[in-house]
Amino acid sequence: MTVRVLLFASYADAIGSPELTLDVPDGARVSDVVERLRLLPGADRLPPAPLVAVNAVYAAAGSALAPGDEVAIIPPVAGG
Amino acid sequence: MTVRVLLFASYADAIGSPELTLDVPDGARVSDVVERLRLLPGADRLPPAPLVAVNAVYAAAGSALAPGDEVAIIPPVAGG
Amino acid sequence: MKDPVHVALTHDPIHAQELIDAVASHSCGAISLFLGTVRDVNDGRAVTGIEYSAYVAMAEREMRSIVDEATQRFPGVRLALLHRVGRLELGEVSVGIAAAHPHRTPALDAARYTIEELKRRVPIWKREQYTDGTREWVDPTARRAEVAL
Amino acid sequence: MKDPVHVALTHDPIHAQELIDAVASHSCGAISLFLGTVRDVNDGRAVTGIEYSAYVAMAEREMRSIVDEATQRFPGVRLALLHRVGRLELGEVSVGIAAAHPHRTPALDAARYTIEELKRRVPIWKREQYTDGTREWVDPTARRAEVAL
Repeated sequence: MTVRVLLFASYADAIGSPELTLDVPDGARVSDVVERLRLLPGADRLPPAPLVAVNAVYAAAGSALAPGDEVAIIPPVAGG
Repeated sequence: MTVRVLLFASYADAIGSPELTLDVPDGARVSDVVERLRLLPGADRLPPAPLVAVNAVYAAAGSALAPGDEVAIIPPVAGG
Repeated sequence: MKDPVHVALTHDPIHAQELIDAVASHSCGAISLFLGTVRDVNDGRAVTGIEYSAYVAMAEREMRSIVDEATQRFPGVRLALLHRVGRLELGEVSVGIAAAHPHRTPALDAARYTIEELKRRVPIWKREQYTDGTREWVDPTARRAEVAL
Repeated sequence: MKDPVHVALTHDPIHAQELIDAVASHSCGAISLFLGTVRDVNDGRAVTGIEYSAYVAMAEREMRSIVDEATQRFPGVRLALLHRVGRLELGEVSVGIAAAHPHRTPALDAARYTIEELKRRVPIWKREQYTDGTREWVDPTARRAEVAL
């Protein structure tokens, strides 16, 4: 199945893109997407356990994904 | 000696005047002025121990007064 | 910030932006503003307006003391404090406090400190006017006693 | 108060009076306003401006959640929350919160709750620009770790 990955701020700079489409096995979890991202150049600048949101809601590493999900890797927030 | 007494809000309404001049013995204290006020018509509406300020500073009942002092009887404050 | 202008009693309407401009600074990342306004109901009675009066010299003196104390408690804070006197209609601002600080917590704490101390000790009084035409001086101590029953 | 208008990210300048007007009501006797502004120094470095970006859909969703939570915690509170995105100059308002309530304590508490939660979880990021021409994404967690050493 295909998921859409969003990257922001320092993470987008590290990976070199704000958005990717990834093919992952059916039944893949959030942690599987993060591990796939680690194979990309620049991904060494991601922390060991980045915050993740699925479809705009914070999600645990073990959350199961569905086709077409929007998986956002969330750098430390700095609003205000 | 003479002191100037200021009355505000409900106390001014009770006594019927915002300002009085009182003759008190030399060495009089705040409590002496309050006792003198109690002789006035309407003074039954003053509480047993009203707050008092002397020359615009809160003062204890035992504070000594000097000629010309401004003695203000302060109703419960309600600013804001 | 010119102190005599920004700690004062005033007969004129209080404007939020003027308070903010009085304390804003490029060195400050946070501004906390508090406004007290005339409410349409108090203690269950329908209010049409409030008349504020003060022991002017002492009120301004206490207001300056409070601002000085807040500045000591929250070093680096920039404060403005205005209180209205005279007749106010529903919704009008009776008191305005602005506190600016490099960081948010002291800005928030300083604004809160200032309104709490003002209510505790600044010699200002208010007479509420009610829809039935009567008016009464507000005594917060009497009200607290009733609530305690 | 029209909710979609008053909980939002915006590219436009944030005006204090608009936030106040959005929450003011004759039933409310207290308004607490919080403004975050661009500061000229951060972590000892001279800042010339900040560029804010956000995961827009999620940020607005979290902002609405925070306002809903605050409304539950402080029943009767009326809240407005705006956060700016894009390039901001020194002194400009990055975030504005207004909380109105019949009484002052819930108004003050609700404004504080909202800014604390916003800083904790709303996906907004800022890149500071420094006088030496460099720019850097701000990582509050890294900074906190350094402070803890």
